[in-house]
Amino acid sequence: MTLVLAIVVPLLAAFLIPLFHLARKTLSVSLIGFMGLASISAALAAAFTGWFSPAVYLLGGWAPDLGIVLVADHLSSAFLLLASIGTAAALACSLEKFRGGPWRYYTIFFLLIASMNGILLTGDLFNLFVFYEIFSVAAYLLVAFSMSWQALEAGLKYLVLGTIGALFILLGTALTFMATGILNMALLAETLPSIPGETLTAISACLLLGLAVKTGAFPVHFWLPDAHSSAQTAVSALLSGVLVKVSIYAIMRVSYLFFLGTGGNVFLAITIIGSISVLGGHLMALRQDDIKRLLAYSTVAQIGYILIGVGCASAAGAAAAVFHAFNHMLMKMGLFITAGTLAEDKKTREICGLKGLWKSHPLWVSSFTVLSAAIVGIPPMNGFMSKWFIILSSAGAGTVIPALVIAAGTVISAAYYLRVLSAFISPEDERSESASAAPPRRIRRKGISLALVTSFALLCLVLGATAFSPISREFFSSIGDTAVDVGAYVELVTGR
Amino acid sequence: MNTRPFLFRLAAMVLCVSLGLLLYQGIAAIDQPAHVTGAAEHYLANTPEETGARNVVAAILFDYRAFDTLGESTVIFTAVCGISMLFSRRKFHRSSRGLSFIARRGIGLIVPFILMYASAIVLAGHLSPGGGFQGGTIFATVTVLLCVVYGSSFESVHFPPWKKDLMESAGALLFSGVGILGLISGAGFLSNLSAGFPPGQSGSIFSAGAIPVLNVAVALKVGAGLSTIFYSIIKLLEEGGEHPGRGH
Amino acid sequence: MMVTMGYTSALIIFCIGLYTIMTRRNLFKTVIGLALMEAAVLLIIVTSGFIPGGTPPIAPFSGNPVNPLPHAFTLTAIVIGASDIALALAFIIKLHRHYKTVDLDRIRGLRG
Amino acid sequence: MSLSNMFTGMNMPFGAAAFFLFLSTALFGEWYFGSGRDKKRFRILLAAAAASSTGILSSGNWLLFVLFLEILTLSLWSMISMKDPRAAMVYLLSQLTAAGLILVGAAGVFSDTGSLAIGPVPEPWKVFFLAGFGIKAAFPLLHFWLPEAHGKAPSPASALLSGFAVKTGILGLIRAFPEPFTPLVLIGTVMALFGAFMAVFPRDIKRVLAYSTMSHLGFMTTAIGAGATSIAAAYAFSHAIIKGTLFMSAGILEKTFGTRDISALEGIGRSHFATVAPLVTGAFFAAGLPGTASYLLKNSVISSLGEAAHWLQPFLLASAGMLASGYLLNITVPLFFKGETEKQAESGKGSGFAISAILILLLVLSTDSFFSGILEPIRSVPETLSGSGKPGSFLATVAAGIIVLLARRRITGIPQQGLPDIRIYLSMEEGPLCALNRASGCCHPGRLNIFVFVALAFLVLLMLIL
Repeated sequence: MTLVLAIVVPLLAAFLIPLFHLARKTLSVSLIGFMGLASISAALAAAFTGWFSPAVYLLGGWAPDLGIVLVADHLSSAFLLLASIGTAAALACSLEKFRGGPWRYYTIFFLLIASMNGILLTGDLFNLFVFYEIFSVAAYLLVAFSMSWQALEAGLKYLVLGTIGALFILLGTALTFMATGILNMALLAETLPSIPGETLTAISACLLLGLAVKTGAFPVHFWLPDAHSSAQTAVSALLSGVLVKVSIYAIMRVSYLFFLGTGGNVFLAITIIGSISVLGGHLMALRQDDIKRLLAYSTVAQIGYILIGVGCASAAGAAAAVFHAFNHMLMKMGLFITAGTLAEDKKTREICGLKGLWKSHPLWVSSFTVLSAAIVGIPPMNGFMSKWFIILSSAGAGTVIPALVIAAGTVISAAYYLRVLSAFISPEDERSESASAAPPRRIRRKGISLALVTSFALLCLVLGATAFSPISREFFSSIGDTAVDVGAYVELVTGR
Repeated sequence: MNTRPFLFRLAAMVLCVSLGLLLYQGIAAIDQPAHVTGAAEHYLANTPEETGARNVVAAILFDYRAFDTLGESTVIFTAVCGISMLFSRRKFHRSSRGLSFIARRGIGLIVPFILMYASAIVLAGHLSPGGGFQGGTIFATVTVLLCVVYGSSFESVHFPPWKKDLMESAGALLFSGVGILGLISGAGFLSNLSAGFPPGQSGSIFSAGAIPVLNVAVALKVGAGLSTIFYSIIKLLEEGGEHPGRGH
Repeated sequence: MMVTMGYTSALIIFCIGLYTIMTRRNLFKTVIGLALMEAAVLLIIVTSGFIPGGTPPIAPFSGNPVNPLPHAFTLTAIVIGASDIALALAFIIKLHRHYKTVDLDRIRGLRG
Repeated sequence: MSLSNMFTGMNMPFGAAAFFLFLSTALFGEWYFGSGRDKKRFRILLAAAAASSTGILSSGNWLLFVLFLEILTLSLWSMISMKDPRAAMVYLLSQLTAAGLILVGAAGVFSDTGSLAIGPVPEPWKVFFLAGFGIKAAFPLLHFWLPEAHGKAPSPASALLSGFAVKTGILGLIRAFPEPFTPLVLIGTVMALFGAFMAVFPRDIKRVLAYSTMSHLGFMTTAIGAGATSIAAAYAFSHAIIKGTLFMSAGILEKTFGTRDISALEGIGRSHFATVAPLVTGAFFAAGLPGTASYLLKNSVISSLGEAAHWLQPFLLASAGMLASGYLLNITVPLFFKGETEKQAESGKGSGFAISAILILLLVLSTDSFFSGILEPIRSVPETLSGSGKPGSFLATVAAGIIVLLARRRITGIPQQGLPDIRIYLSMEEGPLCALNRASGCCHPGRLNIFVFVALAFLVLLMLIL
């Protein structure tokens, strides 16, 4: 029951917002805030339900082979938690910036929340595709929301590539259905190993390409830097922090359920994609002058880290990947919010223009420093810990090349984050100083964003410090164990 | 030069052909069954008893897999919301003049029949081919026709955007409302007969529990949504001076 | 035989759609390519429900009804595809206001 | 997560070196950093570095070891960037690479043995440790960061870098390769000679000292390769003291006269003897005067190669020793030449007798008798320090040094920086890195057609892989 509410509550909120708008012409912040709170708590309730007693919800009361099921095990619960934290932060930032103004923005936002929860909970392949479409359409629109030409161009490119990706997912789903006649993922996990090899190749390639496009992994990443850098601050943070993770959940779920038992090179392919993403993302980030674009390419690279963890096809790898996904959510959301705010205050996104910020925004810059240290992987931070776990599991999986790639990526990322930080700290140019000596324009108070960013930075420190504590280890290793335990998933869904 | 260089086209061609061949290999390896298997067999055998509907496709869409349909109509909802967001910042300046008197009268005669046809398709969705999507689309064509024949100002006066928004949201809420009724009754979200909706007399309009209601909800949503999409895009073109696509 | 032809033609349409997207510079043709690909995938899904000598899956059945499940999927996917394409067209119209063109080679402000 | 007691076994000389170094640099830093802000910053960073050094020495597993290494790296990086951000960047990136390689190796060890405890490394993972600690200990070709960082850092930071930071590489090598390991002997001998050779040319005192550090590291590496790990550890202690003193002495000169260029400093030794005294004394210790620990240790390294060694390796080491006296004379003797102009102290603040005295006193730790005295009881040394070098060999070394000095002064036209190093291949303005950077610029052309093309090509590839 709580599972379906996690999807229905935000959906209802999205359907009600136009009616409220028609009735009142304005939306109050408290109304949106209340709806957001309701949606987030519904998602959290589902997450806790799934965490403490893995649950299955039969929609319409139909058995798993007839209808659609929602499943919450440890993996989905963990990602639900991640998504809830991320969306709550993004919603708070949007409320602070836009107030109750753009009702369509909030409608789409709530639709996005509903679809994310849907992707995380569904146990049906076609249903996954449907939710993926809501998710993608909402994401295209949020990217384009600012209506600048950059945003529109990014939105269009995202749309075309995303639709092609979706078509490949649909093709993979169709092939799966043709070969087996079922769409329930648990039942498919049992049936897929027995279908012909050529078909399995086609299915895995189509699904993998489609999901890789949606995730933004390197060879098909083109939309990601455009979209993440052109969107509004809160949307960028949401895109990089949460949406990417939801896609990664889909990759994990599909690959572990379908292809752990079938053999083949799916996980090798995932590892290769991950390694290319790490190198390509970092190298591209190195040559960016636009700070948001730099962060976007850094996201490509971080996706690569997570995919390397997924590609290990082991419980340890999955646990490391989830840990890194959590860390990256915290770090990248904080970085994007900080970069967006600083760029707005300076009215430029060029790194060389963002000088002298240490004096005017000390708290922002110090949070940025902590977060970027974490994302580079400086030892006591969480980024180091999760990278270490990924390296460990990748070495355990028998190939050392991804681990070396991660090590190289750390060095490159240190180089470009240092460039940004040194720009922040270096004193302002004479000329621009005289320009900004003009009466400071009305600086909006950004209390909520600042609080969010600093708390994310603190969380990074805490997660890093407690990475070896029994609670954290148990949390993540139990996620890893459930992720690769196909038998338990099948048993949970079918009741056998 | 509308295309890319020759070598690029050649490479693209080679890639397309090789992809096609690889996919064909995958498809050819599947042996097409001579009769229906799996879940479909169950649907075919048990639809009338379990859902009360005669049209098995409608039963799947609105009962067995109604959640997909909710998602799908949400996709339209999202797209409509987005398109009207993209075009929200401009207002009507002028209206197209519409067509001649004969055309106006003629359409005036035809429209009621079209509406009747659409309603029949929607309401009998659980009995015969058709349903909310198909009917809703026909409803949307009516507004398009009216816009073409009477000019867009007629449309904007009689079906202003807020009415369409209202209809769309109402359809969506109706759909989720049915689902929540099922939830309250304890049978589960979007459950039909087991939630206490009356099965009715098989073959009559009032049968199959909540399926006709869901059909109506979807028709509202689709009709209003498609009409809004058309309307939003038309608005922009009317400003004049802009004809995308003419350049090539 | 029928079925093989259905699949083959669907795959050919799919590849034509991809080829169109890859080689045409006009954005509208890109959208046409998307629509072609989508139609091809739907064709594959519908074909997979084919039963030799099948009848419509509407009770009471007169003979050997075809698989209704692909029909339901197709209906769902059609609507989703239509929304995608409508959205793409809307984006193109908006983008045309800025670039005054629909030529892909000129719509590349974001790169590097 | 085990912490071992730091003052046991092989960590002892390193701990002692760290103790004396941090003490002396703290004192020296108080004098060196005049202004308030820099001084405060230096104090904090020094504290962080000291804490992390304690961590490095007491960590019982590779992960903790690397973790503390990186904290040390970070604090030294901020010290260097107080003066030269670019050199600091090179330093940081190279050290991060090293740490990454060690981590990869450690992960491999863990997957093989199920334990991260510091100890001998199994076969397939040796190469990662070799490369990682190789960067830390500046193996030839991996040394590109060392002259930059040592030469451009503030002097206290240079002292720490040369005295302790590079020694962590030696410590790691000792831990990872406690058994005789032939490749290390080869690397070490080449490195000793290469460093000494490169040190002959620069006119910048700190750059000379940096290459000299590399040469000495070569001696230690040779000792490790030959299996004489305790000699390497003892050498590390002695070298830490000497090189720390030398760098701080160079700092005194720089602070007092505003330059480190030896040709600009000609003749100042006559007027400011107290200021140059630590440098000269240190140079004597480093050159290996009989009665100093260096003398003892260099001979021990050569004899530890054993009877079976090829004649080439001792020969390389001996010539490195000869070049060493050459470059040391090269930076000390000109101080007493007759300069054309009497250079005045710029800052007006002489080193002060106290600082010089402290530095010279520090060197006492590195005298033969004292050194053996403090190290003997805690060494668990199977090898004995062989003090049996012939006095004649020392005279030969000095003679060779004078020849080198004279030859060096004949060669003109060498840039102030010395010979070009491999760093030119790593600059972003030219060379392969630049080409790579330019190539990656084409990776995102902004054309939708190409995006789809790449995606499709990728899909076909995927289907072929799967």
